[in-house]
Amino acid sequence: MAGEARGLSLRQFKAILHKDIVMELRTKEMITSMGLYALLTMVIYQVALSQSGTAFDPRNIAAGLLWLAFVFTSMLGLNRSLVHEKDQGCLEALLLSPVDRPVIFFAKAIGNLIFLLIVQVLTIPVFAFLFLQQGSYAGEWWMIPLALLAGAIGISGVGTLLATMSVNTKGKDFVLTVLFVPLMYPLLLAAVSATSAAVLGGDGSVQQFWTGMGMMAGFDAIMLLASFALYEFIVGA
Amino acid sequence: MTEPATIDAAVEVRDLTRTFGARKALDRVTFDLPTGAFLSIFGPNGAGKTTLVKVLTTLTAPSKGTAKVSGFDVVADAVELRSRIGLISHNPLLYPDLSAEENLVFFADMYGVPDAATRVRELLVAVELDHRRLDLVRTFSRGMLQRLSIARALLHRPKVLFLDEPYSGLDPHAVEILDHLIEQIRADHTFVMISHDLVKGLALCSHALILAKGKVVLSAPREELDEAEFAETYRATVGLGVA
Amino acid sequence: MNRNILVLSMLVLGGVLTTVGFIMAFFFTPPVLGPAVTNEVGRILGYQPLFSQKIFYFHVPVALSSFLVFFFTAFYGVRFLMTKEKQYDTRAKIATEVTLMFVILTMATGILWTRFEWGRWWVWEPRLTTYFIMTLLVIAYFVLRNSIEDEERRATYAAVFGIIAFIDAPISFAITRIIPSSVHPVVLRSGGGLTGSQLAAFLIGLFGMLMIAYAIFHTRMREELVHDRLEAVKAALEG
Amino acid sequence: MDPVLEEIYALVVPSLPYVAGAYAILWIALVAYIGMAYSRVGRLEKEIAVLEESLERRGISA
Repeated sequence: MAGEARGLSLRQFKAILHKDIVMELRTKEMITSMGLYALLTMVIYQVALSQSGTAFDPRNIAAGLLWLAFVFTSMLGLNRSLVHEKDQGCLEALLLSPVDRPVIFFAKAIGNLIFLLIVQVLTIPVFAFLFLQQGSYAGEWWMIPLALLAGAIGISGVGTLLATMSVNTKGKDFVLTVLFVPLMYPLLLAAVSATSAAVLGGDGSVQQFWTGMGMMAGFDAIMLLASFALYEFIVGA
Repeated sequence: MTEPATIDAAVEVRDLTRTFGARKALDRVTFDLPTGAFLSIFGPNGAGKTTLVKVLTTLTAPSKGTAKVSGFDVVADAVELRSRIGLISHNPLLYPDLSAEENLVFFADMYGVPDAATRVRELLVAVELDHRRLDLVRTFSRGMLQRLSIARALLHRPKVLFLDEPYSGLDPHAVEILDHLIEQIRADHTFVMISHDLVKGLALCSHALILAKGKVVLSAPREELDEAEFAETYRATVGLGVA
Repeated sequence: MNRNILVLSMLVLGGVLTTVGFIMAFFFTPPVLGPAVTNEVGRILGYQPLFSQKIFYFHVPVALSSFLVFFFTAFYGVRFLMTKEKQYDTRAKIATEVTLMFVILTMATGILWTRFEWGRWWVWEPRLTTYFIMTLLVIAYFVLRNSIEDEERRATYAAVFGIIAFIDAPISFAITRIIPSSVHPVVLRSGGGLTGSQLAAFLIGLFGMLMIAYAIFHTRMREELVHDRLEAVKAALEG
Repeated sequence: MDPVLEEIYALVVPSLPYVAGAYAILWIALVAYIGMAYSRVGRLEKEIAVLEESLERRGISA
């Protein structure tokens, strides 16, 4: 009985994830909008840094700029991923099926994580190409993907919960931004610190990196647990 | 998964109350519906029709009282209950960017339907959409959507079907198709329908229920109803307005 | 009626205690010595009493009270999710409202102190940053409430967000201290705990502030209850 | 001026506006908030009394 239920949960989890990926591959809505948004952010950065002078080394703020781009693109994507479910009342159809609510949460969160990682992978080379050419990359290369992954996990986990709330409100994307940014503040601070250590290298950078990673891991663990526990209430309301 | 010993009533509602603060969406609603019956629920906007169906489909928990569908309690046996009911709404509840077949396969997975591919094909043939199974749902007409959404609701062979104003926004042709499909599956299912349309709702039903301000104003089998009197009661409740 | 008298006496007592704490702070507690005179290299040459430190005696009680009241937002949020009773939503809402009030006051007093001590209106110092984030979280709570029509959904979402925000606040408190940041100035403070009379003044102020918080909470609660009664009477009149 | 006094004033006076300002903001805000809440309660109760009266006149009990 328990095994049977677990088998069904796994089948449902795969079905939701598969459906999201198929729909995305077909419409390419999220990837193109998020990717374009990231590119446009680069243009804004160019404008912002245009008066900073030749002595200014963009590497010093590279980590911050990268995470800024990720935060805004991810909010765009999160909003999209839940609007799909809401549009034709499909979320209701999901809730009517014999599915455990956490299965929906994990499937949606993993889907969002995948899309966010894809956008990160696409954005980083472009960012490096546009802004980081004059200085050589000083840190350890494996640090970057680790920091990006830890940050993306937190964003997609809590973000899925918040986006499920915000699609049911009057000012969808605005409400998501207002809820998302302050809640994510600790994660972003740690993510920027770790990524910065990876980009800049130097004395103590390894320690700074692991401190940031530890903080992110802690945030991810606590917040994912809370989101997981509270999702049932949100989705049922 | 064992069936309960006795299934006399498909739907069994006792003193069902749903409150939030001072507002009462449902107020001691009590009624029974025998297996195989067709219940039409009438009532003005805000009378509690939608809340009643939400409670019966386990989407909302009751504040007080009990409700059983197909012998399963809406709170204690929610998961078992869900696999025995289907919903046809005025919303198609389908993903526009998936094909007809992908939609059905997806929901078959959600319900854990065994041998999903065969079942999906069988239903597509039954609703005469087999030739369009690879087309995106986005390209479908209202009538086709309605047919597909009936196929979706029937995937897991539910015992009780809930209809949430399925006729709203349909053109006459689509209404005909829907009538025909309901006629076809009428024999093996119990129906609970929310209706705004007095004539249509009364024509289809075997039992009628009028809700107003969350209370049952009238609940009776079709044959015991005097049509003129019924229409009068209905009109009077509409005058009561929103609860 | 009893409750009203209790609330009123708490309010009066809170007012008296905070005033006593205030008077003690200014007239009886010894001043805190801070590094004052520095030479060009930044070495401290002498210490002088810091009058500005007196802000501490009402800044910290308000800050601590705000966090305690915020706890009740989460607490009543949990209660609401368990029971689905509207009264807990109302309580959570009022607790958050009082939190907003106290957090803003904490920020305001903090900013004035920063302005005098460091000569700047705003410094991204961990304590201020945390409170800034907390203010945003509390504002977000009300933005969320205002953007939902359905009463029950509003209550559920607000409860969930209140709980998450309450979990988030200590995390940002910890992270701003642990993550090395190049922005905020290194602050030299003469460490050590509070002396006896300093502690007494501080504690009296703190208890007074908590009583005021209690009184505000219940006054607002009473307002909500009267409001609900009013709606009920109106509904009855309209039949 | 007395040099001792001068030293004392030099300590107190520059920070006085900030300390006084902080304290004033705190108290004005709290008193205003409480006062507003109380006055709203009073107004609501008056409104209720009016309504309850008219209920009685109509012979319905709330």
